[in-house]
Amino acid sequence: MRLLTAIVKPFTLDDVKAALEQLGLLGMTVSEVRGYGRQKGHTEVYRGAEYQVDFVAKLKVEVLVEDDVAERAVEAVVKAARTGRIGDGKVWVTPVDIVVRVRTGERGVDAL
Amino acid sequence: MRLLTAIVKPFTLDDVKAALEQLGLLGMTVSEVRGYGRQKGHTEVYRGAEYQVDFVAKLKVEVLVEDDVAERAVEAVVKAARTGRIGDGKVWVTPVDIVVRVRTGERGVDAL
Amino acid sequence: MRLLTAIVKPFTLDDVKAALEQLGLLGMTVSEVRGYGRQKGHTEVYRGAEYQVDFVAKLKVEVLVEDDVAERAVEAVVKAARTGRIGDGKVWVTPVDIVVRVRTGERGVDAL
Amino acid sequence: MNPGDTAWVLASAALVMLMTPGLAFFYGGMVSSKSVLNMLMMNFITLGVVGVLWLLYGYSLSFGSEGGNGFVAGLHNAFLGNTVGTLAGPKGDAIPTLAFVMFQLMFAVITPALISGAIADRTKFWSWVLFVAVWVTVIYFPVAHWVFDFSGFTGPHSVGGWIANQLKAFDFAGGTAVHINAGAAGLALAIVLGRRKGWPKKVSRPHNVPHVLLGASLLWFGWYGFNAGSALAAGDLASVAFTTTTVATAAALLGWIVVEQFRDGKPTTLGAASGAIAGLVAITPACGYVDPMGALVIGIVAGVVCALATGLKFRLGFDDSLDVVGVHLVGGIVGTLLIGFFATSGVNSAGGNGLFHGGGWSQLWKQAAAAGAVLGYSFVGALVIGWIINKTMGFRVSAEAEIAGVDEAEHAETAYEFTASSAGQSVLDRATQPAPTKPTAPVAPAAPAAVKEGSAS
Amino acid sequence: MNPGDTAWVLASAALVMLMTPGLAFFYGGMVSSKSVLNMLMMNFITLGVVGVLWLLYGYSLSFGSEGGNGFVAGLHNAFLGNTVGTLAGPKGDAIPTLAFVMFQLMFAVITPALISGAIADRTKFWSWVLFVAVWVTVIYFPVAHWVFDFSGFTGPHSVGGWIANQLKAFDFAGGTAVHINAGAAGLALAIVLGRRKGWPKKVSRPHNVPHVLLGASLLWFGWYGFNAGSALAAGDLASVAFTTTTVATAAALLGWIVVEQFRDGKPTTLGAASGAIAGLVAITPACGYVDPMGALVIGIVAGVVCALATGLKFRLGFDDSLDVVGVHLVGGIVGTLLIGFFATSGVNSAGGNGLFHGGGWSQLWKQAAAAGAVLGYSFVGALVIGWIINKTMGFRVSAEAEIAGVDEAEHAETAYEFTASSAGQSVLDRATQPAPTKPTAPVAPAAPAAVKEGSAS
Amino acid sequence: MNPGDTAWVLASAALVMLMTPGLAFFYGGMVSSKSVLNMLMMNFITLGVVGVLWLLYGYSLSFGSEGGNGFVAGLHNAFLGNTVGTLAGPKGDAIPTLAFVMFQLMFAVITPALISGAIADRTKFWSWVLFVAVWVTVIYFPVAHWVFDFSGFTGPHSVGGWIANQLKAFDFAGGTAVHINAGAAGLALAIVLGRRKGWPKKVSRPHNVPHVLLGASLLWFGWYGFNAGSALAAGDLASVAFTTTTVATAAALLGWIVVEQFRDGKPTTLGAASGAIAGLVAITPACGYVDPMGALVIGIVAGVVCALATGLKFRLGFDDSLDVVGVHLVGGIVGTLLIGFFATSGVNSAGGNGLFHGGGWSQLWKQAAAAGAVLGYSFVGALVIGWIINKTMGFRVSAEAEIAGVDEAEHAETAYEFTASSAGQSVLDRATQPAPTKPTAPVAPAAPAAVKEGSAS
Ligand SMILES: Nc1ncnc2c1ncn2[C@@H]1O[C@H](COP(=O)(O)OP(=O)(O)O)[C@@H](O)[C@H]1O
Ligand SMILES: Nc1ncnc2c1ncn2[C@@H]1O[C@H](COP(=O)(O)OP(=O)(O)O)[C@@H](O)[C@H]1O
Ligand SMILES: Nc1ncnc2c1ncn2[C@@H]1O[C@H](COP(=O)(O)OP(=O)(O)O)[C@@H](O)[C@H]1O
Repeated sequence: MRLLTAIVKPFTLDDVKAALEQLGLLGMTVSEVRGYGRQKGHTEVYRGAEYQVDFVAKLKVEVLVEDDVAERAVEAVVKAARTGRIGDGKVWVTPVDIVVRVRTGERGVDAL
Repeated sequence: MRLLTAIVKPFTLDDVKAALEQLGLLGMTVSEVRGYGRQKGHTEVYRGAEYQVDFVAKLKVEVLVEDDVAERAVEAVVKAARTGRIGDGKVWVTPVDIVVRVRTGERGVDAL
Repeated sequence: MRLLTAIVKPFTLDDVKAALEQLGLLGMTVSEVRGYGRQKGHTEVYRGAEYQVDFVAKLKVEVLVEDDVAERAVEAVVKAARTGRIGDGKVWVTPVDIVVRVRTGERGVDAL
Repeated sequence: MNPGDTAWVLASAALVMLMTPGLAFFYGGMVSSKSVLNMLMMNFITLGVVGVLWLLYGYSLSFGSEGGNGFVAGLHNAFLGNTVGTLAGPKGDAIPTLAFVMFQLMFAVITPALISGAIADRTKFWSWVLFVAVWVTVIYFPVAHWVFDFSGFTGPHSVGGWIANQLKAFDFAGGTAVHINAGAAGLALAIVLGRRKGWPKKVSRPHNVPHVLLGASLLWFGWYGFNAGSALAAGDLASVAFTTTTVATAAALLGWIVVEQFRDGKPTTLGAASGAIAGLVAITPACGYVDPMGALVIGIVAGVVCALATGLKFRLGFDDSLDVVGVHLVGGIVGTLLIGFFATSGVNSAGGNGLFHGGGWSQLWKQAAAAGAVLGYSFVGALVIGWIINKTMGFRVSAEAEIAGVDEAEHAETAYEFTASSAGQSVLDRATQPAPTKPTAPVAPAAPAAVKEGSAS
Repeated sequence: MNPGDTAWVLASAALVMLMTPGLAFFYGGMVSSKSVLNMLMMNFITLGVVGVLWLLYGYSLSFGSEGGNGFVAGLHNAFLGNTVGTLAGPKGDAIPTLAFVMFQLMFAVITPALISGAIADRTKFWSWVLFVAVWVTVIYFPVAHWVFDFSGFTGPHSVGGWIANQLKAFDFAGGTAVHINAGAAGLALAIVLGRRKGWPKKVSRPHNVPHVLLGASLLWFGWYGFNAGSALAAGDLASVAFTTTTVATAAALLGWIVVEQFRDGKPTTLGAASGAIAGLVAITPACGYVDPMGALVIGIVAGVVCALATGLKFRLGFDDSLDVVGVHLVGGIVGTLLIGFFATSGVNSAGGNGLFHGGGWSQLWKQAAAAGAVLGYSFVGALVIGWIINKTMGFRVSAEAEIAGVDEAEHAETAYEFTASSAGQSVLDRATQPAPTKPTAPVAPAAPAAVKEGSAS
Repeated sequence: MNPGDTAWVLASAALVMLMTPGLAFFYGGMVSSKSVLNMLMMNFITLGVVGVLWLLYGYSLSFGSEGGNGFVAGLHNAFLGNTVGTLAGPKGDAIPTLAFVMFQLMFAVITPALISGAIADRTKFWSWVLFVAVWVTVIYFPVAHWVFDFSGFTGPHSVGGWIANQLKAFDFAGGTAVHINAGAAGLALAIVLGRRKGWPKKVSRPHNVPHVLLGASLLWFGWYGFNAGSALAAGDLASVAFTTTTVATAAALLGWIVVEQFRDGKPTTLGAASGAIAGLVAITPACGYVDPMGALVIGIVAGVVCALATGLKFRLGFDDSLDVVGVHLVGGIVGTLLIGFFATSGVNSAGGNGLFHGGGWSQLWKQAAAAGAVLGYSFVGALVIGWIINKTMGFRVSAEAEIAGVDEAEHAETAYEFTASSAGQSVLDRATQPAPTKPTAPVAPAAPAAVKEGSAS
């Protein structure tokens, strides 16, 4: 089992979700994160005092996938999340030992 | 060392925490996430226009555990978080190479 | 490739960021989490009724690093985030199989 | 007709109108963020429901321009008959009857709204609407007649209500008719609906304390219309009421947070806001009958007693979620009874002297009788009405709805969406709005079908 | 001079002033959290821009103390000449002219503010400022003259506007001059600026529904100044207007949520707030010409019709983001026309009788003529002004700014920062404030250069 | 007694009361979300503390019905003696003394509240309470006497304060007594408490800009009571003050954001709100002495100068957190001095002519003298009082409390809990409410012990 983690621009989520669904991946967990990287933040001004906001809002998408789907899932997410502009994000994959569906206690592939 | 990650229904956290404490696991990190899966979202209506909210609020619980406690921790969390209804969530375990307690620099088991 | 995850006190982020930059690590992803551990929470009182808030606000910092930088990155983060008081947090490292930069599709080291 | 008095009564009516939204925020800030809209709605809707009923028959039941039996005023003035172009009040200080009608309406609006705090986080909206309609009809309109309808005010031959004219208990602005009335009904409904899941151990803390303070501030502001406006003239008595209201509120605010400091170790914002409201409640019946020093004592007593009284529900085991009993019932009783001690005819020639001003015990017994009558009538009435609604259409949402949030379940809305604040569009909850329906169809709202199609794409 | 009337008009002017911030919150709560500040600013700025223009020439163009051609009042009173120390209004009810000037200013402020709801989430701030300045000059000031300037009111020899004095259509407080006027201009600008990205499928839902209700409540409160204040005296007529306003608003609130219950399955908070506003809009022209029962019908019709009318934009494909057309244009037309049916001279001797009170069809045609004239003039005018601004300086932000948020792009601000609430300082966005610039430099604001230095350290 | 005037003064008193909560939101929105409650409380508590002190001796020290030495009015009217049933003001425009007492109280409440902005994010609550009590006693009550107590107003034999009666400087509504007074004290406290940790590089940005605008709007609204109410009659002078207030505020709003546009590149919401307040501050002393065109200039100057003055603190190194100096001290001085140029007896026969209206330099020197006297007295007094409090009970929270948040440390509360909004109950912070204590115990609040038990289970 693998865990695919993607940091993407917030407004691409719909496309990412659709791309995963096309691979038959119908579950995911999303969280709000802030990213720092090549993409610049922005500046705010309050009563003449400038505030540099370094971080940019991103979404983190986590999807558990079977080992042999991982590579295709990565490709699908990368394609769906790409705008071609700086700050499009990263996708990475990590190994997973155990997966359980809480409701049933099913494990492994059946847990997805 | 292992990292146990659980996606659970928010109101089960107290029980999950208690279950882990019974195993002597006294630390954890929690974050707010939104999940997509079999469980349906809900619909909101504003001036007659419907908004489909696909994601459901969940909590993500992360617990570092010793290798040999992992299996028992998984069982404990699964039991504590189970309501038997769709959307109860997932638990997964991933390998961890290094663990450090920031305050002391202690590593491994001592860091927990 | 390795993923360094650090749970730190929120106000240390600037120092953690600076420490990572000194190692040439110019990207990271940050999220707001709440931690439970040795550090106590606090109590709130509303019309005489006490509310025990067990969790403490923390930040989670995630950084993808090359394998051979991991150890130095851990040291740097631990040093930067340390205040010496309970609740300074944890740092851990997990293995990563694949890393892709969404914008270009570059993989591995080039993706960082 | 006196334009200065009219200006003051119209301004006061507007001020009292603002109290209901103020109350909505006072209450709304205290509940959890998933039931705040339901709380706001339970308050705001009283403006709609009572506003219409008042026109139809509410004013008429409460205020009679002729005859009457002391219990209810009848239907002479239904549909606001005899109110357009007529005057009310004594010569020299007469005002257009409609100004009085509107001023009194706002009291009828806020009284049921006050009740809603007792049943936060768990109420079916339409059941509440029905309760409001029935309760004001059967309880509030008669009680307002008892307390507020002085014989001769709205017509030379009117008899007026028994508390104001026969018993001659003092209630300047509604300690009995508004606060004891609402507090007793709140207690009844808290019993009818039962405790929230997890109460008392696991309930949410207030989700927006600044909004609690905003609500309290709007209430305080509007309360000047409520109390000083009840003089129905811009003169000495209104100025006295304005002063006693201010002094008592200030004192109660301090009293409450001092209790907190000793009991809990810290003074809280919620406590300061609650203390102010407790003072406003307690001075309401007394504001035109006591002098400023009397108001100071009433305020201190109200602040301290109400702060302690919020603990009652834990002791007795009823989930009066936002302390309608602790603040409005207890505060109303404190103020109504203390008139018996502090009343002085020095501030109001139509008033009298309480125990501390040489007036003996008689006024105190009258005050207690009035308080008891309203309390009993309202409590029993609300219990019966609430019980029937609960048995028939149900008064409480399902357990699932209570966990998921009443807002979503009852109103198909959520209160806040902040996540998009500093980023691109939040697509977690990105709306899928209805596609324009086909132009050939007649004017119709976006059909759910169209929407679901849309969301599938 | 009548002090009671003056007190009421001054209080009313203050109440109407509060409506513009109220509107800002009503609108601001409905947009997304990344464009709420822009929405607040589009409203708040009208207080600044129109406040100054009114002094310079706005009042003078709208109200003439002598002469006039019925279309625009001229420049006799520029710089508020002839207003200090003079009186306006009929003997016995005369008030200082400046009280009238201020009361009317607040109408001129809120009317352009109303337009802003049609172009939420995408407007360049300075272009909006320019639009407001030109639109009030060319459209509002003349139209206010047509409708509000009764000959003889501000000076014995003044001619007044054609709708009020020649056509003799009834518009007590601005159904045409304010609501139809703003609604038509809103439609024009929605067309000029075009749809938001993703509309209608993917736009944000309201980010702060409690603030919508707060805004609606402040609007309702202030509207008593707007409507009852338009009597310009504290007496019978003001009391009538207060009453009809209350009744119609209550009825419309109920009407709207009943539609929702049947159409969507749930009554919503946004619907209740919207229904109240729809009722307030519709009763505005009628409030001093109809009786309470007439107001009830007008309210119900407005609530139902406006609730349905918000679906129009999806059908016709224009992105009137916050339903300025559905609520203000439609509601304004409803109220203006229904006067033709429900007007009764029983409440206002200067009024007349509509169809249902034996007055025949004539008043209805006059009402339609007034509504049509204002609608057409405003729509065409706004279209031309908006088009020119769009072609020259641009009226809409860039696509990037629209995604990232107008607040950041146009105002270098974000509305909320809650993340630090329960923890140590949030350093995600930790500010890097400017280092004190060198003491040798003359007084000057923190220079960006210094700041960037600071942030690099 | 004049009912119209009384109606206006009572309404004005209510309006000014609302300014303190308005200020609380104006300030509260600017601080971080972990110290907003402390800021709200520092403002709200002044209603309690000063409300009670005013009754006891505050009014008496400020306003004397007989005798006096020009510096302080004495204790003749302690406990509001001689105020019930008496009249104040000139014949024909007389009002109940208590109406005047209440109107003036609200000034005494908001003045110390204004100071709190200088010491945001770091103040011990009870130390602040003590400071307020001492500062109003020693500084505000005397200064109010100097400036506001006109001989003969509250009693035929009263002497009144030296600035109003001997120096004859003009201050219509409190440019010196309120704004310079509070601004100078704010500067003193900013020095006493010292800079916040990390200032100026690392401090939070405003956590809720909409609430800043809400506060500014309520302030603007209430300010009509403050300024136009200071005429103490509903007539010409009140109308002039209403007009000049509106014009100056509009102009200052524009002035501030134009400065921002040139200096920072964008006009901000915070700037618009701040500009409006700067205009309101500057016109306060002048509003009854200048004509509308004079007000326009005063507004523009105030907007521009105050916008620039907020940079001073970075230059001089004092952490006046929310710019009490930049807005209230500087704005108050601007307005007080510009009277010397723009005063015209054309709007107020009790006024005079400034330099630009042929009045010579004399008025300007008087204005400067009044400003200087109040500034110096308040600054030194606040410095001493603050220093003593700081040395004895401490005025500043611990460093840990400052990082963790003053709300938690001083009030055991947090302002917001939004996380449960769209989900089941948030259990991150799920409350563990006290178990009902044992029924055998006497009535008592939920004991901490019981709670901790509860939370352990
Ligand atoms: N080394 C890293 N570890 C973890 N997250 C990273 C790392 N570098 C970048 N990110 C995440 O990826 C996002 C995009 O990175 P950025 O460098 O801005 O653009 P790009 O990936 O297009 O070159 C960042 O906002 C951050 O969330
Ligand atoms: N493939 C997946 N990867 C990551 N998280 C998942 C995945 N599938 C489901 N989840 C998470 O688990 C939660 C519950 O899943 P769901 O399918 O709704 O119910 P159940 O697990 O009971 O079958 C989801 O809300 C989501 O947060
Ligand atoms: N076993 C664990 N698994 C995951 N996170 C942990 C664990 N133990 C502690 N943490 C995280 O580390 C933070 C600090 O831990 P704590 O025990 O309070 O202090 P310290 O690390 O200084 O001993 C916690 O708030 C929590 O977020």
